Amino acid sequence: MTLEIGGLTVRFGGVTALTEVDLTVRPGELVGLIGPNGAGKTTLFDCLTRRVEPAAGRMRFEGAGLEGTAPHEVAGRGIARTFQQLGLFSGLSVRENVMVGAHRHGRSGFGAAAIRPGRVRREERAIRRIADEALDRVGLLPLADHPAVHLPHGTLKRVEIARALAVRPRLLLLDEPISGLGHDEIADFARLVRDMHLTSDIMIIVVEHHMEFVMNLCERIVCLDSGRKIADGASGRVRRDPRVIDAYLGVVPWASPAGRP
Amino acid sequence: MGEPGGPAVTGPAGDGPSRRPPAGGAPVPRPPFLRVRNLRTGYGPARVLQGVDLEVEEGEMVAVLGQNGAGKTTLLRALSGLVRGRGSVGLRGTELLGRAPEEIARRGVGHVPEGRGVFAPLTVEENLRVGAHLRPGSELAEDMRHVLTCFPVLRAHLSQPAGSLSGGERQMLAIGRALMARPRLLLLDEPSRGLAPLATRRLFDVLRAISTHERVAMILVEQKTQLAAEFAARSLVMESGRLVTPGMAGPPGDPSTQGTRPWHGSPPGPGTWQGSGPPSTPDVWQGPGNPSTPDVWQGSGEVWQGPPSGGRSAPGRPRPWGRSHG
Amino acid sequence: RLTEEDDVLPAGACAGQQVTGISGDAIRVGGIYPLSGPASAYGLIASGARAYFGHVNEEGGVDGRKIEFVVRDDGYQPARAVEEARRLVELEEVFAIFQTVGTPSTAAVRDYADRRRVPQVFAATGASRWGTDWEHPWTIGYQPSYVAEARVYAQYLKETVPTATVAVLYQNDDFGRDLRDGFADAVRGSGVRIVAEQSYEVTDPGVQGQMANLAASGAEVLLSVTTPKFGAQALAVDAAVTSWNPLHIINSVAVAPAVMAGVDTGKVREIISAVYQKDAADPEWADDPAVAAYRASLRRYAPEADPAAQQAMFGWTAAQAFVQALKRMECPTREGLREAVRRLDEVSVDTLMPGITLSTGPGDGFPIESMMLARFAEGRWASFGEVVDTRAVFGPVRTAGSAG
Amino acid sequence: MSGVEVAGRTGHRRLAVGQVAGDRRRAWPWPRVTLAALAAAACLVPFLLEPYRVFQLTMVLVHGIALLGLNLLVGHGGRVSLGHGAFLAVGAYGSAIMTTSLGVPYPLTLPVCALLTFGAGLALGRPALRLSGPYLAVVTFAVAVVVPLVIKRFGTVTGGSMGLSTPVPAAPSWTGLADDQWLYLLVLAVAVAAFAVARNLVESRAGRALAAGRENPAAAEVLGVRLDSHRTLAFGWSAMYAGVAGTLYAWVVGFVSPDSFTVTLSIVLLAAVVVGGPGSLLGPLLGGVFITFVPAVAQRAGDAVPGIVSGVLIVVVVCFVPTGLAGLLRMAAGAVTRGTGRG
Amino acid sequence: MGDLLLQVVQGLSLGAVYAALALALVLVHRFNGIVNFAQGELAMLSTYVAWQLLEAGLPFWAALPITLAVSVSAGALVERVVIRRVEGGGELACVAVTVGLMVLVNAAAGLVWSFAVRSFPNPFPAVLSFGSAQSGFSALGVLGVVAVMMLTLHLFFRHTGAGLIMRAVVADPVAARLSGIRVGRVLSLGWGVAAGVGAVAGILVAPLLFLEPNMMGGVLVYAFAAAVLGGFHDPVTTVAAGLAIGVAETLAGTYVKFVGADLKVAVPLLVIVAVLSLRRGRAVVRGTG
Ligand SMILES: Nc1ncnc2c1ncn2[C@@H]1O[C@H](COP(=O)(O)OP(=O)(O)OP(=O)(O)O)[C@@H](O)[C@H]1O
Ligand SMILES: Nc1ncnc2c1ncn2[C@@H]1O[C@H](COP(=O)(O)OP(=O)(O)OP(=O)(O)O)[C@@H](O)[C@H]1O
Ligand SMILES: [Mg+2]
Ligand SMILES: [Mg+2]
Repeated sequence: MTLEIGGLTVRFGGVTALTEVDLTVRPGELVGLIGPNGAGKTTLFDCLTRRVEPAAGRMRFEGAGLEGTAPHEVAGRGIARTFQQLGLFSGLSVRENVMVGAHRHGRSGFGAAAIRPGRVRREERAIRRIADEALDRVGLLPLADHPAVHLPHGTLKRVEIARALAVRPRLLLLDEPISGLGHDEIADFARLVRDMHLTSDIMIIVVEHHMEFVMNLCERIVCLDSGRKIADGASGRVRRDPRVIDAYLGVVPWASPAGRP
Repeated sequence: MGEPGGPAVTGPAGDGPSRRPPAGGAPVPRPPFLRVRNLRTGYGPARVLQGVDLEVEEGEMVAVLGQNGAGKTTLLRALSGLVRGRGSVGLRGTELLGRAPEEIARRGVGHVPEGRGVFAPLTVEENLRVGAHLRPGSELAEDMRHVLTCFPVLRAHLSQPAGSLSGGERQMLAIGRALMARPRLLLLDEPSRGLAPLATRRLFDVLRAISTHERVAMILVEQKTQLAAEFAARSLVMESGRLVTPGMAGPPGDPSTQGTRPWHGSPPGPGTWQGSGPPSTPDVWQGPGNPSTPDVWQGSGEVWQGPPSGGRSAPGRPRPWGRSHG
Repeated sequence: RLTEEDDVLPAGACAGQQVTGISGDAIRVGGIYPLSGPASAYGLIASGARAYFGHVNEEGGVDGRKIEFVVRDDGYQPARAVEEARRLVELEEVFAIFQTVGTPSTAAVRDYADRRRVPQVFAATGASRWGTDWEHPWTIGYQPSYVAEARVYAQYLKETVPTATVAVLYQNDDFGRDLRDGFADAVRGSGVRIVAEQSYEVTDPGVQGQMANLAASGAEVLLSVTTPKFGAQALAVDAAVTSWNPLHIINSVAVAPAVMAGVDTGKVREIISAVYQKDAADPEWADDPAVAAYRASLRRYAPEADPAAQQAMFGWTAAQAFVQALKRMECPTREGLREAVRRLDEVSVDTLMPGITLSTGPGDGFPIESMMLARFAEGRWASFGEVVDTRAVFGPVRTAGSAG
Repeated sequence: MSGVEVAGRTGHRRLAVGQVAGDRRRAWPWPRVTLAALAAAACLVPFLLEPYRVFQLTMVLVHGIALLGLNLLVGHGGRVSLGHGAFLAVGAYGSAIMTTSLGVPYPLTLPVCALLTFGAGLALGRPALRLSGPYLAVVTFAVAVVVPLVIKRFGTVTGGSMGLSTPVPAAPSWTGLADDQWLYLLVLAVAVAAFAVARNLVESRAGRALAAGRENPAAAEVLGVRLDSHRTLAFGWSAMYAGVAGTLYAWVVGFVSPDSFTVTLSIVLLAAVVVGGPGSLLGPLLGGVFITFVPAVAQRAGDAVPGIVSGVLIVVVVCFVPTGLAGLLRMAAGAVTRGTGRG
Repeated sequence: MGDLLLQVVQGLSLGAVYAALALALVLVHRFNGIVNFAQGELAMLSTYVAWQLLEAGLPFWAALPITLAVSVSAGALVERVVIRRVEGGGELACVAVTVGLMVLVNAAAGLVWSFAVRSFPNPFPAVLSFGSAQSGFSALGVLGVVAVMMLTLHLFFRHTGAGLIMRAVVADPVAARLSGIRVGRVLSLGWGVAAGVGAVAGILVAPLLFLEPNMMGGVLVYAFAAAVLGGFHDPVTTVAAGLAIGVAETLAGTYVKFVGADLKVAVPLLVIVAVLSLRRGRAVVRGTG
């Protein structure tokens, strides 16, 4: 029941965005994925959600390969992601956005929807409940009917996270979830993630450049640089790794606890 | 119009005019480089800016902070003409309000918007060339070299469509493109968003260098308050549609001030960013006069402590997030 | 049930007949024309008719009744024609529908007119089915049928060039097919042969390609079954292609003054058409009192219309025929009108060519069946030869689609 | 607690209702009462108005049905089709041929034509929807150009350019209704069903997925939406609506001909969707009103005026009221509610 | 053989006209990124202006520049007043607004000039001998004008910075403004120049097809076909496609019996569909938008 990535290589024309990346994530793990800009973090997510075809390597999730999965089947496998640039449906309301996230919890298509038998109605109610739960979790229930446009950036980010939660994923890929968020919101979001992490077996991979956030939240951190994995381990170790410092951090964040109370 | 709408703010560089003798030796004091008076705007019935006053001098970097949705982006959009405002915005004495964005841009205002408007189908190089299209062709090569030294990452991607860049690369391209026009005033909407720590630092170095050497005025909206505080000459807070100086309502970092929760609630200490490790660039990471308050982000413990309570959330206001997960 | 709201005469010889839209001093008449859309050139017909009704009203009306003419636009779409017909009949309560334009619109309205028992008189279409359709007595056509016109040309060719080879350019709809088929029928068994055929769609931009193909046949005669725009294009091609110089027969629908003015007719061997009404642009009729009255009224009641336009003259003439029919009603009722238009007896109309009259009767649903040939020379149409009465020469028209 | 309060707290300033498409906030506090009143009015109308007005309203409903379908594709699916007149033609001709040549009783033609056009829509939708934006518009435009020609081409079946007359359904004698009233009620019933189905679709999982694919295909796909099949099905359904409308059209008008289904019809349909309000449920009905009444009313002002009026109306609505007449109505409703101090 | 040549020449002259209108479509698409359904009607309007000037007694070569000037400013005006408002409003809005313009302009022209067919003088000598076939339609003259326009546009796109600016404007008008590009001018210029090219197309087509408000309706379909074949992008391919369509259409009527004249118009349309289904290259744009 793990995510195993082995020898993953992605090329775009002449550019190699990922080179033989290996990564194993176990249930209940919360992994921080860091690396300089253009290191290939988003590309890794794109591979997992089947938006990019790897040139080589394998990806197994819960014992089955991901290679043959069509992009729209990824959610059905229990994988959800957020997008680095907002990827909301701006013509829909906030709730509808999140309900699309719960798409995989229903089965009815056009035909059934047209006549709307009891089964469909129950399903709709279930989807709505899932959506409302997710919205409640991020505190957006009161705004549920507002169109998902022209809201502050931070609010929209939360909608997106609620949408990913509505998938009820077993693997959650968060691509810079807190960029553009204010400090409070970061704290709240960290609490949310931590809570999820503690109460369920969900695997979470977070890409973030916000060091305090990542270092505090994730026990394990993976660092990519120019498509290669250069570090993988406990956060304390990784942040002192000279290669990581060199390529990414520049300085060691609070390397020495000496000055602390 | 009078200024009861908000405190007239004069930053530390308020005595800027005296730096250069007024042209023609007239006794009239030169107006500030950028003077915003009672700027009001909104979307439809929603009023967002309710009388913003601001003065920025050449070469000065002003940070605008504020709560999510406070209207920081709207302020920049109003300055660059993307939304229509009322009041007055004078740039070196010329009124900008009412002018089209392109005319404002031609007067030397560069705006790197929140949405990172890069021209997705165009290559990186073409994007940069578009940025420089108003400049004499002879300087193109030099400007290009300059921007590529500022953002060396872009060099490897010159012929790649901008739409296929990574988030951070796009960000750098957007800023690079704005720099290509050699603006006099640069409006940056969360420039550090999506940038790696090292890249952020480099970016701010670059911005500082440009602002000091080329005397480019900058208004930058930032969420990373401490970063802004360290680089910017002044930090202002957007609050109920007005800009206020945090110092006036209470010193930065003083959690006692009510109603400005994002600003005061944020950990102002640079300790989070910079340990006592290699003090390689202390000037970068440590703004003058900013006491280190490293208690916020406990690097050692795994417990998320969060910022000190009290200042962050006004009493009686439920926090929107994570309520059931204490 | 349908007529429950309609007024009927309570007593007398005409008892039980409908008198909706007609009173002692007024008759309400409706017309449906394509004032907009692709066929809007035919909108001029309404102007001509309006001018004539104005003229009649000025002179005291028909038996003391003033004619109110309500014009509606169908944009040449059958569905809208039905809608407008219903509007005219049910809302405006007209006495009769005087003219619908085009075969599709006429066909669309026909069933409705039949159900409501409203006369649909002198539809502006030459399809031969109106004259042979006995199941819809409320609908009647007006102009010479396309078949009749085709017969005139066939007759002329048989007499003058008995071994002619003919190339046909026709519009691919009922109009084009009716005329082409009529021509093919009429020349069957003679030495005149059709050697090439090309059709075009109304939506086509031009007929240059078709003309190039026809030129390849080298036929001696070109029969151009077209509407004005395409007829003009065909003439222009004929003028330009020097290697092919056929006798150019252009059907009467296509003849328009502006068209002829623009063509370098000197380069075309001979242009022939058939006519049945006077041409206001022709100096021959410059002093004709009928044409003078037409010009004067048109200027007065429809100043926007060009008097030289065939369509305006067409509307005028048809309106005149309609008034004649009204005068001949035995009962001032819809039924009376229906009878009157089906019992026209050599009724003359002063803007028709001399010698051409309107006649209908049992077994004859075609008001006009005679035409004259005309040749285009020196910028004008000059009629020549005798009036050809096609019914006399070829017998009654029979169409495949008709019941009778 | 009210949304306004939350908005205040989180710094959100709320948008006015009706300003953006897809806004699902309730603007009108008495939906049920209004709906009941409307239903009652709709049922009473044929007994109150002149037959001609009844006929006009019938045509509004027929157009409304076609527009509901087109709106499903254009408004909800975000795909521009300039070829829906073709499906109308298929439905109308299907019904006309079945009743006249094959002697099928008219009520039967409705489901048959619906299936037929659904199939046609699927068949066309599959390849066509791969095309993006303007290309789809151009291709469907091409279809709209070709269909009347094809109808003419197979004149032995279709009656060619002469068209086909079909019997107008007569009211069964037990109803005691006039034919017009009967037809109106028949069409009304179909329209209500069509409306209900459209509403169900839009507010279902499938409908949301469709809209999601319109707004952001990549994100929708990651969330498990099968874009291809959703879009193709939407095309099929929208074609089916057009087919049903075509069938009803043949019943109501009693005559079909190629000239009834030219490109102009397709263009007018698209314009009506935009004027009515793309992506709303009320929009198609308003669009039907637009199609039916603008030419009829504007004619009074002069011959060429209908074209000018429709053109100006389209341009003005697109430029100034992107949410269409339906959006305008919602805004008005919002204003009324605010005025009466509710909501 | 002579027949074939004659047909080819006819086809070329018609094709050149399609190509001219297609060039206008391509221009608008490249400047503004929208497909202009009103292009044909605007061209028709310009032709009426020219006709009116000629009626007033102006010589052809004096009327032409005036017409062009009027068309260019009218095109720019339309863009400024109408199109500007839907800029960035999505494809549906763009299609709808140009369709609305099409309806409007057609009706207005009918109101002003009536729907009567009018002849339009041919600027070129009427008869040209072309091998064994002789043909009017000044096929060569039309071809020459179209070739000149095509080359000008080609050079303009290829060798000036304007091409880059235009692409930037189409890619993201707001970002282009922030870069100081006078987007409004670029867009107006696009419409203006396109209207000018359209006017030339109209003036070339009017002597062949005769002048009436619905003159361009049929031409537009073929012009679309040509523009699609040219990918709404490249003037040279567009013109080549226009010519090919003209010739193919003429020959198909004769040599492909099944197609016959009725379905001839279907030929280019089938070509469009075929080409579009074959070419499905997607732009490399990441992210989610
Ligand atoms: N379609 C493409 N063609 C060429 N290069 C590409 C393409 N897509 C991505 N790349 C390159 O691959 C590299 C990896 O990109 P990726 O988005 O994965 O980076 P990232 O780690 O997410 O960076 P960031 O932190 O800036 O978001 C980048 O250098 C990018 O320019
Ligand atoms: N186009 C718009 N239409 C209507 N309301 C808008 C629009 N854009 C922004 N708003 C509203 O205006 C307010 C201010 O937004 P703005 O983007 O300026 O905030 P901000 O301070 O930049 O926030 P953030 O931290 O999210 O960037 C918000 O409440 C937002 O909902
Ligand atoms: Mg990334
Ligand atoms: Mg912002």
